[in-house]
Amino acid sequence: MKSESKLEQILTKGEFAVTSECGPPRGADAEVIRKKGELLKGFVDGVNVTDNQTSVVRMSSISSCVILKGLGLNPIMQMVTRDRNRIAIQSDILGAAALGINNILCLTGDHQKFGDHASAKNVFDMDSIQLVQTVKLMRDEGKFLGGEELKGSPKMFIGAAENPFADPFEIRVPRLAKKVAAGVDFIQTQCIYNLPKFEKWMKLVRDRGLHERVHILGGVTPFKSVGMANYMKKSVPGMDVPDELIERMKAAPKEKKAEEGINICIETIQRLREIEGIHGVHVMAIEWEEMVSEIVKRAGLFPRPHIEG
Amino acid sequence: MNKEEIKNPASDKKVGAVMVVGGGIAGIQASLDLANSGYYVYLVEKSPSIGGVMPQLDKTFPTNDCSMCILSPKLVECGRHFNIEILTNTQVEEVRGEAGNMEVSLIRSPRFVDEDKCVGCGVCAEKCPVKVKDRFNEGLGERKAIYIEYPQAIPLVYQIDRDHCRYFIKGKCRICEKLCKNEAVNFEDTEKRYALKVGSIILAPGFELFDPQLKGEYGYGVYDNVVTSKQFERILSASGPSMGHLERPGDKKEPKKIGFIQCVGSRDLQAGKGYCSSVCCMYAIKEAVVAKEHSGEVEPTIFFMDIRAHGKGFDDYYKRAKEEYGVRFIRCMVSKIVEMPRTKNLRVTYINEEGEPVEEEFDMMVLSGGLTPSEDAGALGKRLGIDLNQYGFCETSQFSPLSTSRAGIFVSGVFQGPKDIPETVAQASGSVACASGLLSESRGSMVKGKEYPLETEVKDISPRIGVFVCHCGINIGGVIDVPQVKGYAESLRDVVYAEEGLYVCSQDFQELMKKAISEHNLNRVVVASCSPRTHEPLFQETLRETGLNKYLFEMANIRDQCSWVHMRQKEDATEKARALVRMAVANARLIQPLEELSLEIKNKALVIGGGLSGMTAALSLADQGYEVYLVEKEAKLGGVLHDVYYTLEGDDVQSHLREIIERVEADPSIHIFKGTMVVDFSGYKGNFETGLMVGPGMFYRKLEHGIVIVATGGEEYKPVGEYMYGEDERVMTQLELEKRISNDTPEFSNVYSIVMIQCVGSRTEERPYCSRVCCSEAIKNSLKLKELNPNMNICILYRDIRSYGLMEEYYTLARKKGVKFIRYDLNSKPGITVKDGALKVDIKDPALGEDLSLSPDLIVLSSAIIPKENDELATLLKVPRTQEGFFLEAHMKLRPVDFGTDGMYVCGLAHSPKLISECISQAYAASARASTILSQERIHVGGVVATVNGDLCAACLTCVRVCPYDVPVINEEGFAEINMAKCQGCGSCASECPAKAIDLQHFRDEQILAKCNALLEEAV
Amino acid sequence: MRLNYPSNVKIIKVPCTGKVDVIHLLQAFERGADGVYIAGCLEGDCHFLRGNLRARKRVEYTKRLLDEIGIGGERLQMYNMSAAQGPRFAEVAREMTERIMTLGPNPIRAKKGEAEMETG
Amino acid sequence: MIVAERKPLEQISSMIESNNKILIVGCGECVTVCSAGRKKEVEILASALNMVRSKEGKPVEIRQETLERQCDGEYLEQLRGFIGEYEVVISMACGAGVQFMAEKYKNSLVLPALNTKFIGVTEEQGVWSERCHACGDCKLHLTGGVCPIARCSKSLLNGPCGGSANGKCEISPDLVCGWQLIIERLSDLGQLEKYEEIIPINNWSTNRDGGPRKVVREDLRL
Repeated sequence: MKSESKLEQILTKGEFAVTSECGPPRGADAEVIRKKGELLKGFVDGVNVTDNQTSVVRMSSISSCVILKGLGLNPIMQMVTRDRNRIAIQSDILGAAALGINNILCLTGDHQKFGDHASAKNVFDMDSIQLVQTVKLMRDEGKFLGGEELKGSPKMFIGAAENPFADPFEIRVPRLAKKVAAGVDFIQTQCIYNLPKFEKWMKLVRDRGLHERVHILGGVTPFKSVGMANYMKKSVPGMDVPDELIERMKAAPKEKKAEEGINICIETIQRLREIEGIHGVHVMAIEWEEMVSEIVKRAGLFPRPHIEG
Repeated sequence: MNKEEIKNPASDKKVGAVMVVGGGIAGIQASLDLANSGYYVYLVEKSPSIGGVMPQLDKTFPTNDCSMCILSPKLVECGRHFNIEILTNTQVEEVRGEAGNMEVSLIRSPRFVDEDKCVGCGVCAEKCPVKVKDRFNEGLGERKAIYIEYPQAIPLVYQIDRDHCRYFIKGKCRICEKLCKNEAVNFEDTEKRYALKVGSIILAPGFELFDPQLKGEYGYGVYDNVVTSKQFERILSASGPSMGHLERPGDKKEPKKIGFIQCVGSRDLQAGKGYCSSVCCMYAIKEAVVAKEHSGEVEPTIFFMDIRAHGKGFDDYYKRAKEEYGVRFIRCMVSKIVEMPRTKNLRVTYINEEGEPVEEEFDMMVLSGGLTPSEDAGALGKRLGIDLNQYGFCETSQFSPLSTSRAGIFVSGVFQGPKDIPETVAQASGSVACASGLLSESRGSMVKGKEYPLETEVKDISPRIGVFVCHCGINIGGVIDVPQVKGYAESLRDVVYAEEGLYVCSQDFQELMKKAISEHNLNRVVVASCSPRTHEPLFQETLRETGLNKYLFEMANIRDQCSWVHMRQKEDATEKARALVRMAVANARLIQPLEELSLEIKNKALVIGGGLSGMTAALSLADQGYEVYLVEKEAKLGGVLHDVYYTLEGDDVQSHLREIIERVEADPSIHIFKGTMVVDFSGYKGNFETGLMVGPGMFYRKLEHGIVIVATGGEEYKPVGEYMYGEDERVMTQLELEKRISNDTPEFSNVYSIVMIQCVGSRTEERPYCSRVCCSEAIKNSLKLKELNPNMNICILYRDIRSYGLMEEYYTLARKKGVKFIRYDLNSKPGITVKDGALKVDIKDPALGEDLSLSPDLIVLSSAIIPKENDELATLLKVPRTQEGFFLEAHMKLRPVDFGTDGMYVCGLAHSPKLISECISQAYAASARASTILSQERIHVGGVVATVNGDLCAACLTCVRVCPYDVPVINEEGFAEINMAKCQGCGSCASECPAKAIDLQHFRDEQILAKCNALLEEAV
Repeated sequence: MRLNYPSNVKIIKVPCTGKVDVIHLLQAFERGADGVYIAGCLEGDCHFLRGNLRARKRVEYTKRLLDEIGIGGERLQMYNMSAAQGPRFAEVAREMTERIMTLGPNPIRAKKGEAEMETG
Repeated sequence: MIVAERKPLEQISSMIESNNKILIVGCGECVTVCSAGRKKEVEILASALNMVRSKEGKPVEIRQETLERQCDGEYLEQLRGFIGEYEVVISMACGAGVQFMAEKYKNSLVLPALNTKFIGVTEEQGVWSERCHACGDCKLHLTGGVCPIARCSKSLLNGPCGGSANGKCEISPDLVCGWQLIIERLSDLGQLEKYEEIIPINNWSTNRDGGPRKVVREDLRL
């Protein structure tokens, strides 16, 4: 084992993993994060905790992770390179590890232009791939970027995100290869709606044998409404929503729209399970955490395997 | 000039003068081209002023340019040209002699106003008590009995209408005579007869609109609100009787529903007009669009048979009219119009496309009258002994479209056949090349030059300004206190002399001015009078005669911009006149003499493209006495014409082609480069340099030449993938069919049925233009096949049959011989299948609404004409192309064969699809236009051009990017350089230069600001 | 056509409106002009191809600058008309004059007038 | 070139609110090319300030000068004779010129009239765009000649990020994704394999992060 992560153990055992996501509150109230944590507890193997997502200031990812850890969940700390230089990043990694956080998801982060502090200075001292390298360097070689040895290396399970649907398509697999080369342990993908396109990507991934060097968790997000489906299609960059899904949402009776969204999500999970190289799902029920348990149950992924430790 | 005097040059030599008969756009263009290439011109016009029909038009299609605006500069240039003598109110009576040496008898009817004395001030007309219906406004407006036809008329001389003048009718009045301070009115004027010697004659007598009263069913002349298209032009025109307000003549109400009836006096055998007038579809569409622009409320409807939008950019215009302007098009014949007695609206009865009779009410109806040769022109033709066709158009042949049956007499414009303005202009220039080819030995023998004294050096001498203020009879003096303005002028700094005059432009005042200039050592002259547009050249001439640089002159327009427009505010007007004079003086102080550089010209021509157009241009240039380099990409001359065997009219094309090639190859002045590519290009008019890779050895050769003609041609589009072309050998193009007909006639004895499909690759999304010749091509081949086998079943599937002009007769003939014409829509194209080895064509007939199925033996595709590969050449030459890849001329209407860059011309299929005769006309036109440069020994460049102060220049490239003509370059020393020969003087670079390193001469910043300051001197 | 228009309009001739520079317009206002307008050919009809389009852009820029200065961009206008549109010319002259009448005098001139009265 | 644009007039006029004698100095170098600071712009600014002040009834005296360059002392010397007569100097140069003038004339108040924007190119007449960040360690040989630092909104050395869509950057649909350009270039050059090389974490010390920078060519010094 590279880390002390429960997620790593599940994946290593060959179990189909389930992760979910949890956004920290815009305030100092720990209760909010606790409530979200309770909804997920027992249904997932790891919970991503976002890091000032969309550049809107929120409670720090580290402290939210610690709160969830306290509830017995297995938090995955997201870290973006937008707000910290290499000094702060390494320092926070050490701190997080010391607090028992053993998963990290390395991200670049949205540009601050979208957030509530558009006039801020960004940092981007490094990018997500270099962040993967940095964590790996600290964990496996026990060194800082500056070359000095560190004492007590952070045993982090290193993750990164990947969007198989973004442009240009020809670099989607090479980009994954770069992340693998950088030392990533697991990948969570962007929401998958266009399964044929995703399967095409996975085939290319398998052709290069990358699926054997990294655990890929397919991302899913249930539609709450037709409006949300349309929004995802038109307004979210890099999202590929086929028209037939929108039609399906439209066709559902008014009171059953949400249910249809869940149905689509579950069907997607079933299809993903059959794809060679997919080792789990990442269920992003945005501000709809209460549905995660139902999705997991109906997808036949409950109960979650028990891991000692 | 004494017109009675007969010019009598040495009689053994050809006469270096040409007579142009007809002062419309064709006559004007021909005169200018002739005079600018070394011939003296007599421009004979039967009416009181030149201009023809164009001044009456509002806008022109397809660019919607204002007709008067584009014509006016040509009118003015004609009017002031040294070597054009305009003979108005004059008709040709008889021509004696041979080509090269002709004597023309003329009759001039009296004007009753002395052309040399009248200054066009208009006081006479202002006070004339008689109002007359105005011909210029097509009877919709009024003028006086003493009048000019329109404000921009050339010559700007009034004329008394003898039939309406009170004096002539009642024996007293003569108010005009009393008012004319210049004593120009002459009631004793009489008809005069005299003769002139010329080498050649160009006929351009123009046309008349078909008289719609001959079509009684439309009620023209009976119902107030049925007007002719020309009347409608006047109604739309800002200078028209309603000042551009759209109103119907009956009750001045703004019409909402306006109907246009096409083919009134065209395509009408009953009316004796078996031809198509070629322009009515487009002018009706234009009028509909312009009406719509006047008022969004207008709902125009055009009743038509076929929309003939066969010119460059026309189909696009038609499409926009339909789609953007919502013009309604109904394919039908209108059977009658009835006026509603109360509303004066018009009830129109027609049979709609479904075959049902419909009645619809309109506020106004416009009759799109056809073009017919004028009666006068017919009579003229007879007097001159030239052949006319049955309609009275001048007879010409396909391969010499500009020659009449009498040697030395050439023809252009509608008199040769119905056509639009650009074709007319091209023919006018073309006929000049013909005349010039005949007379080249006498070029320059009769033109007038002028010697001027050496220019006085004024550069470092402080300004001594003379101001001359004009009363213009009472035009200015009646409103403005001229003596006071003169006194004020005297008080201004640097003004050393001021004088006033009744007519400052009069000949005696010019003498007075010259005297004042020399006596007072004036080195800047300000004239406060009328418009520089008409009068600046006159005063500049006076300055030159005294040895002053012509730029040391400034005008204050205190008439058009002051007394005329502030007539009722006399004090204000005087105050403004003072300000205008103050501004002019402020500018005069800063004016600098401008040098014009004289550059030698390379009197050789480069023609790119050795097809019919290129060869014709080369031959014409050689005939005119110039050496020609003819460059052809292929190994043989002839281009696409090798694939054409006969014309609609029956000419043997291949024998003509062989003859032309032989002539070109035998001509010692033509240097032919076959298998040759143009690889580099530089220079400017008069001095170009072109690099060639000459085949077959591909060695490099550099040519120096003064002009370039681009005639790179076009070809038939091979519609691979459409209608099974390339998949089944029974599907072929028209040219392929023509080849088979010509090479293997027996083959067609077994062919019983042929379907032809029009608009293959034309008028589509990809190629939105009409290829112009395919309709006549299909008709031509149908008739040929019918000759071979009268029982052959031929069916032509078409969208609009565009057998424009005289070709309409062959369309009629084809139908008579049983060729079937079936229409289809773009959205239900014919479908082709092969069933059991047999071809099958399925089509929906929109007229009958039925599905038809045809089983022809052959399918012939009337495929588009596309330009030959030319993008590299376009880039090298820096000349623009249309979206479709045809070369784009400088101006669609009046400069059809010129590129925007001086000294570069285009002709033939490279310009747009066209017929053989049209290619030939254009080729001649390009040759004539080229001759206006090649005939000069030197060109003068400079004057109002931009100049760069290299010390200030930052080489920032702003000017390079801003210049619309790509003139500025950064030179080796690292600053911008503007070639005087290329600069057009717009000043865009000067106003954009961040370093203020560029000045536009004569409009330098300093000058504009000085004027501005002088204007506002009393403000702050 | 001799159509009457207000005499306060005075014309400075340029070969093409493309020659009109921002500084020409600014200095006119600096010297006290109450309004300035540019009469160019109809769009698409520029004899020099694009001069009137450039002029329009410069006028727009200068209008913004005049707003910034506090003189008011509405005192500056670009009009397009053809040589055959005499009535339009007169109409524009009237329209512009009326506009300026409503706006009142150029504030610079007004201020200077005041100052002169005070000192004089 | 260095691309700059004029500050809003109000900002400039408020800087000189209490001054009556003003010298405006244009610069003939980069800011000429981006139409921000040579003679034409000096004239426009002078005229505009004149009007602003006349309108307020506080006329101002303005002298206009334009130097070849304001980033060279010798050219700045040309102001020596008269600069002292003016209460303030408005420099229409980039930030370097403004500062250098202030350095040379310790007793003059030198004010900036321009906002210095970036090092860029002229895309077309009237349009300038950024190309270089002056990071001090050029990487263009790795990225097909397109700079990831200047052209990627996040200066990612191993982009693109997940935010780009249809080849456009997440921050604006009008902005081309820098990494899209890099990939296209590499692909056109047949070097797409270069994309898979991870560019290591950057040494930013050559950038401004290393403190104010200086280039010294000893061979050229005396």
